[in-house]
Amino acid sequence: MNTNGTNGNNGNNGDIRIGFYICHCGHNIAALVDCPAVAQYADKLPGVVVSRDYKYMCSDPGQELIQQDIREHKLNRVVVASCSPLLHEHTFRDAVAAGGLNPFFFQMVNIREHDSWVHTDPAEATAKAKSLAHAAIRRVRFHKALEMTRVPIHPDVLVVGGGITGIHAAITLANAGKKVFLVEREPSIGGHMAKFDKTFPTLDCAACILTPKMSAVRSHPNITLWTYSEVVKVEGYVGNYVVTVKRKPRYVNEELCVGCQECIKACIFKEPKFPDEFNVGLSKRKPVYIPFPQAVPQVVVIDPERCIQVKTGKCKKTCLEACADRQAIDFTQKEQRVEIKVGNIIMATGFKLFDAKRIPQYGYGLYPNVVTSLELERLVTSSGPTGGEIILRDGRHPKSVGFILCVGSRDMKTNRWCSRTCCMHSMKLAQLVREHTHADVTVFYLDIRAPGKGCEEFYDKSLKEGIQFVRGRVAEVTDWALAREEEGKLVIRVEDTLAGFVRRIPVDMIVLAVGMEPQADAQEVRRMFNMSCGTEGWFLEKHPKLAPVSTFTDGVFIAGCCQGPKDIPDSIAQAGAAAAEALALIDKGYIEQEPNTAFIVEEDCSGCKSCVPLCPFTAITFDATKQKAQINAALCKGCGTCVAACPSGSIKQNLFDDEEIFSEIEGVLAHA
Amino acid sequence: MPKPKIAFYWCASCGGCEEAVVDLAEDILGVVEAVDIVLWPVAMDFKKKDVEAMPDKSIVATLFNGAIRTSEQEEMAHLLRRKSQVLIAYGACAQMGGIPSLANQFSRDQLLRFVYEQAPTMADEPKSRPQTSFQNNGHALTLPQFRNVVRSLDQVVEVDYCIPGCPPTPKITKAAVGAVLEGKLPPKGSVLAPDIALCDQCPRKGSKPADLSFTQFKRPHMVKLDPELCFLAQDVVCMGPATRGGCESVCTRGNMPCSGCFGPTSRVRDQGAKMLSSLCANVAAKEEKDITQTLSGIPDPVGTFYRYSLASSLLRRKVDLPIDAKKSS
Amino acid sequence: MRDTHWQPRIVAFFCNWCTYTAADLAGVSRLKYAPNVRVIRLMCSGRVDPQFVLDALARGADGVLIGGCHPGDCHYVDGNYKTLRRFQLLKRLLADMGVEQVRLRLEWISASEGERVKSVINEMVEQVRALGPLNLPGRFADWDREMTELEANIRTGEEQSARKEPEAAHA
Amino acid sequence: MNSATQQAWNQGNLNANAAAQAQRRRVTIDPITRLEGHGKIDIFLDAQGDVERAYLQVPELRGFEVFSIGRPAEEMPQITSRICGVCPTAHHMAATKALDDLYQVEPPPAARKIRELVYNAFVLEDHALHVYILGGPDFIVGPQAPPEKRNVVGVIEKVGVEVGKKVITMRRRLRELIAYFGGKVIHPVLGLPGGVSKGLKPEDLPPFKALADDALDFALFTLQVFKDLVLKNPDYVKLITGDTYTHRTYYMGMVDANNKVNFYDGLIRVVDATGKEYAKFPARQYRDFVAEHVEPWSYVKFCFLKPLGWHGFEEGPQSGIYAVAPLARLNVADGMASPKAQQAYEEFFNTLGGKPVHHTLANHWARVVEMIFAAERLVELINDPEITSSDLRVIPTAKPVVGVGVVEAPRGTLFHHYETDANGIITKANLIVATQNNAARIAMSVDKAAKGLIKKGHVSEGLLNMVEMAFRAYDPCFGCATHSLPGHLPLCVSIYDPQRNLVRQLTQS
Repeated sequence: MNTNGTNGNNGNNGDIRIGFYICHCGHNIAALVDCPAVAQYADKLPGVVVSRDYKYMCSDPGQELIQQDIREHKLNRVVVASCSPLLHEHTFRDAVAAGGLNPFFFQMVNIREHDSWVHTDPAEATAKAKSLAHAAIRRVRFHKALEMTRVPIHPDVLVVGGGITGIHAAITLANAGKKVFLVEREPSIGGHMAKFDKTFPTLDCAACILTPKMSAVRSHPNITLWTYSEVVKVEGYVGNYVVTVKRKPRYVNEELCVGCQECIKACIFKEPKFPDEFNVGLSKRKPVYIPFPQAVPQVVVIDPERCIQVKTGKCKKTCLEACADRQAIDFTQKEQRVEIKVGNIIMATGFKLFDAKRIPQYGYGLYPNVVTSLELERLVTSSGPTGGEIILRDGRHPKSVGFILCVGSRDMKTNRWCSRTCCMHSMKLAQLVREHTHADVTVFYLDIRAPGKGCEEFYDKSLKEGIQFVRGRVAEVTDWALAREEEGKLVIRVEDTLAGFVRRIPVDMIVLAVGMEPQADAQEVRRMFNMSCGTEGWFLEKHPKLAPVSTFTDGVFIAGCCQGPKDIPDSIAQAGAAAAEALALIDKGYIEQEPNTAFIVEEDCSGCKSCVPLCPFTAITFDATKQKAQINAALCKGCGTCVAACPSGSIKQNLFDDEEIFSEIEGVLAHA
Repeated sequence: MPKPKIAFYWCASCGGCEEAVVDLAEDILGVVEAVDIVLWPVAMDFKKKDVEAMPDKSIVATLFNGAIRTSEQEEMAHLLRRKSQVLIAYGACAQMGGIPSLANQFSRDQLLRFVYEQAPTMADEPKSRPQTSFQNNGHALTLPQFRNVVRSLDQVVEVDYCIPGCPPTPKITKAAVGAVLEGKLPPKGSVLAPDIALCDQCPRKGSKPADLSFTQFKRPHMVKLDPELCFLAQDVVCMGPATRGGCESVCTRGNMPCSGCFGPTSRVRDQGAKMLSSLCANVAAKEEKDITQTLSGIPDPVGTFYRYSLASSLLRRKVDLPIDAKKSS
Repeated sequence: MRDTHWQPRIVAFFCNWCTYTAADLAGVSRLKYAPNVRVIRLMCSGRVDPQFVLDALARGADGVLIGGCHPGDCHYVDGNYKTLRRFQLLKRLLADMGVEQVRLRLEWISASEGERVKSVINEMVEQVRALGPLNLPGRFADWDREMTELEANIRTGEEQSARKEPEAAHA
Repeated sequence: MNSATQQAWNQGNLNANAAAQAQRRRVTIDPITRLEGHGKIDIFLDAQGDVERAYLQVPELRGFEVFSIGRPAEEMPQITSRICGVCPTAHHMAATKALDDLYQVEPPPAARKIRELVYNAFVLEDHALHVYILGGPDFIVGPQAPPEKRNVVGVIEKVGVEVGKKVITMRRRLRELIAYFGGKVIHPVLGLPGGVSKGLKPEDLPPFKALADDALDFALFTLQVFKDLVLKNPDYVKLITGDTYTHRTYYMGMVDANNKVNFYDGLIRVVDATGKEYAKFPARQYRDFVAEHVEPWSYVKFCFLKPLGWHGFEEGPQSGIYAVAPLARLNVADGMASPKAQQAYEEFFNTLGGKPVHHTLANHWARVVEMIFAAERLVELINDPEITSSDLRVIPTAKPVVGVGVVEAPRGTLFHHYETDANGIITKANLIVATQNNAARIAMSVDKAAKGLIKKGHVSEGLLNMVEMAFRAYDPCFGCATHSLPGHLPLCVSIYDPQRNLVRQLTQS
């Protein structure tokens, strides 16, 4: 019984016996901080029984040192000064536990990230290490024995976003036997990929690889697909999220519609009149439409902004007649809000394309034959508005086409980042243009980035196929002809940085390789899901290398382009990774949480209710019988806001209690 | 067996504490029978030398009210500390500095200059001020030195217990004196009153909604106060949540909010900071200018949150005030 | 008295998710900044009790820096708004108590803004350095010196004699 | 610290002994009174043992005027009430009236009546305290009575246990009425610009009606006691009318529209030593008439009539020194606004030889006359049908600039003067506290009494008491302080058990 040490030396009564360890971290710390001096200083502080410096505390011998001292010196508190607790707190807690102490009788001092790595003066860095150590040594005295809390994980998963990433994640999870809710904002899943003709570098047909996956989603018994729907509220915490989904009325009963499209034919609008979103406005549709032929679900949707019946209620409703006794069309539909419970959430909300109008010198929106890469994509697609014919606005076939790369990427004036796919995407389109039209193709690039598998080869192929590459950022696009051959053409003015002079290159069509940007509502979405964004606005992963699909919020994962620009293989890889992370949690069945919860000392609470509205997790409720507030530990996330706010000091918090923080304040100021 | 000796003394206070003891008259009769009151300036002829002549620790308990502002008061605090086994800070002024310690926002010179030179009714030319020692026709007259800082009793001498309130209620006084006499005292340093905030006993407690947030704060004169509804629910700042109970909610019963005279609970180091924290956390606004707008309803945070506790607050005094070392004022 | 050696001491309260992480990032990025700040890690800036700020100042800090997530970024939804509101009134209160405005600073620094940790700390250290020491423990000691000089203020002889006299008078 | 302090004292004692050799004889009565802090009297005797000069010193200052700056004006009734815990209601009311003026707002009739009701109850209980417990023993028991009798114990022995019960019960009931409206009796909270915070519920009215009737009986009874015990004793009458306690000064007090005494509202009237009206002014003009003077030996400031100027501690028409409080109020008024009080008023002046009366000790009698008036006002107000109205507040809308409020505190005229910014935050405050008005005259009284009573170095307890009587008549806030009870029992607490029975220990001495 003395080996587990849970009685004598774990208790808060009796002498406090502290072991202090300072880590050299090789030279990382020791090069600037005089570790032996800090150890000597700590040795003289009240309660310190052992004080050591050691080369690598996180190594096995380092951990063993702690455990040995706990046994030999009957330590009941341990302080380690080394790196950030965000990195190794768990390591040392485990070591302390292995030594027979409650793991929470431990405090970590960050003297690497917060000291040796950021300072230059050894004396000042050492002084700082001392005062931080002092604070921890004072603080650890107040630590109490705690246990990790286990939170059960609800096995269902929410996937937000029905692009290729979300689709893949949903199918992966569903195949593992988990129930998945897939929520997509648009009337159909498919995302950007559904608009692509072929995919680089293999030039295989996008639809051919995507459509089966879309069908799988539709037919999978474990997947509940909600299109034309948006998440509007997220409550709860890992394992127990309560998500409210807004289902927009499509005025068509999804269960009853068979996708026969008779209603579209019968619509009072005889001709399609409104820009078709799927074709990026290159074609028209009616108020009742199906987004694209392979849409999933195969259900029509009625555009409330265009439909006369929805807008005025004064239409002949020819569509209703066409639908006849199927009665799938339902103008009484109202927006619905559905609440679902899930344990994990995968965010696959994708990206939006850069608006080329933001770079006016490229003439997008001004010259009809300046198009974006996605517009060209629709033009080359056989199912597209032109049936795969690449034509200018006046119907001619272009004789020469220029691709301008890095539009809204790698540009200090717009977006600094590389969108990663545009080089390859443009070369793919260039090859298709060559193939379809035999036009001259010139690609204006800054650097060709072709790091993916088979991509460099694809670049080679492009060169071989006679595509011209001009290195330089295009200065402007103009229709002001200075020479005869420029007349009726668009002139690209660029400094050819390889040739070393400014060139004017006339072309018939210009394709802008627009970059990727975070979704317009990324900020609202991340707030709703309690994630962070990097400065660029992409959702922030927990760790760029070690936890690339995790977020700082447990149980919320990110995959695909919402995390940053990437191509289809990378997106799918992340989708799989995110699904695997979720599966790991689900199959474990529970998650261990820091026991840093707050609790109300009942006899101290006056029932003033000041704390109740403060909790964003509704962990605090008012017990009308006792006339006291109480905290549901399972809901408490440990932020401590209520602790700071309790006007009578009647809320305490594990790991961050007042006396612990006050003692830290005293400690950091004790060493001048 | 001789009766235990009890003393009362006052310093920078209004006399309300003394009145409070007088008001208790009929109730503490039993107590009074049991004790020998050796010093009570309000009721008895007092000679400092008589106290000096007492053996040290011969007074069982001294109830000391008032803040400390003059050298004379300091002397008396030291004297009574020496002579008393138990020294009790009686009332908000002794416990926390009280309202007189709001003067800690001003320097001694500002104070004396205004009172003796700048007050609208001051007529003397040339201006003069009272002197700590003064010769008048060979009559040597002295006044105690007026200190730079107003202090709570425990900032001058060690204090064993506090009885809070401005003034303390008969009920808690009675209970405290009883505890002294019966030797049933709690751990040293305790405040002899319930260690729970006022809301616990406020009759309006039930009327406070559980989801209250503030879009504005109204000063009491700007709003017709509902006699039943929680003041905070009326957007009127009430110190009740941050103030120790035990006063029987007299102010809220008088349809005015608590102003905090019982001080904080034992778990709070700085009453004002805590109340500020609680109120601000519950402000609804998110935009900086809207927050500013809401908080403009609290025009005097120091006077509002530290009405009685400025001397004992963490900062104690406006920190940039000079110390006037001159002996004469 | 030791002005020549005086270095500002700033106590910082950083939230675990944003600013503390950003400070880690500054470390990983080997950014160099002034060594005068001592960081105390809290889960959320909403945990910063104004008492902590006052206590730090009263114990000798020359400034207090609070670092939290950007508005809307709080890991706990809106803990940082609670901090912002407290900060606003606390700042007014400190002004009323004679504490210069730059001694209390609130900054939103996201996990990715290691650079900002550096610039904020450097700037604040310089601003506080320009103000000089706050040194409240020293000021408290100065204030209380008038009490330790009690001897000098004890009534002089003539008054003490007066206290003796009444005995004679009563006799 | 303790040992250092001890050393300091030892040193001080040594110095004292040495200095004592060289000193002229000196008598200190310390502490005596409570204005802001205690007071003390230093009496300097000459070589013959006669009094050269007696100084009344007030050794404390708290500086409310200064630390009111920056506070919201509406908090002033509560902040300034802490000037005095004996008469908090007076400060509370003066401040509240200053706020009415500041915000140019007239309280609804019911609110005004509640204020007056509370205020008259306060004056009555405060006067009763003085008559029976603080100042009264000087007369009822007699100035030369042994000290252990010269207190409430002695009073009760003289007037009977039943009377003692009556006094204590009446004070308790009156204080309960104040607490009903004010939340607490010490530092009430009811006052707001344009009204009061709390009204009177109709169901709570009956006990207060009974109280008002009993209060009037009590006041009349007190007058009878005073007549029986004081006026029927020629020695006392001689004492009262003797020169020792007489000063011919100006008098100040508040009068209503008919020049009758009023505590709560009206104009300030000043009469000269012949009783002729010297000035009559509204509160706002107080600065034209009242000014303050500083003496280096006291923290209290001495008021005088500004047009006349400060000429030192002297009497006569050229000296601006004036008196306030009961005697002054009766002197400045043409009568009382209620019948029984008017009767007592007339008797007062008829007995003492017509208006004005200059005998300081007549304050005690004047106080009893005022008790009757206060009680009659109580009866009148509590029977006013409007008293239970719930229309208690007018919300101020005017831009605040300056406000002056004045009431007659039991101890005299009390001015509160605030200036604010547009947000109603105090930028300047000036307070003329009741006793300050009297300070110069009190100082003169003490000096004159000491000179008149202490001869050839003979100082007896009784003589000292008679010196103290000189200021105690003014009731300068806790004038009680020197009322010694060497018989061990504190005067107020030892009399009744919870069943209101008189208890034996009273005779212990």
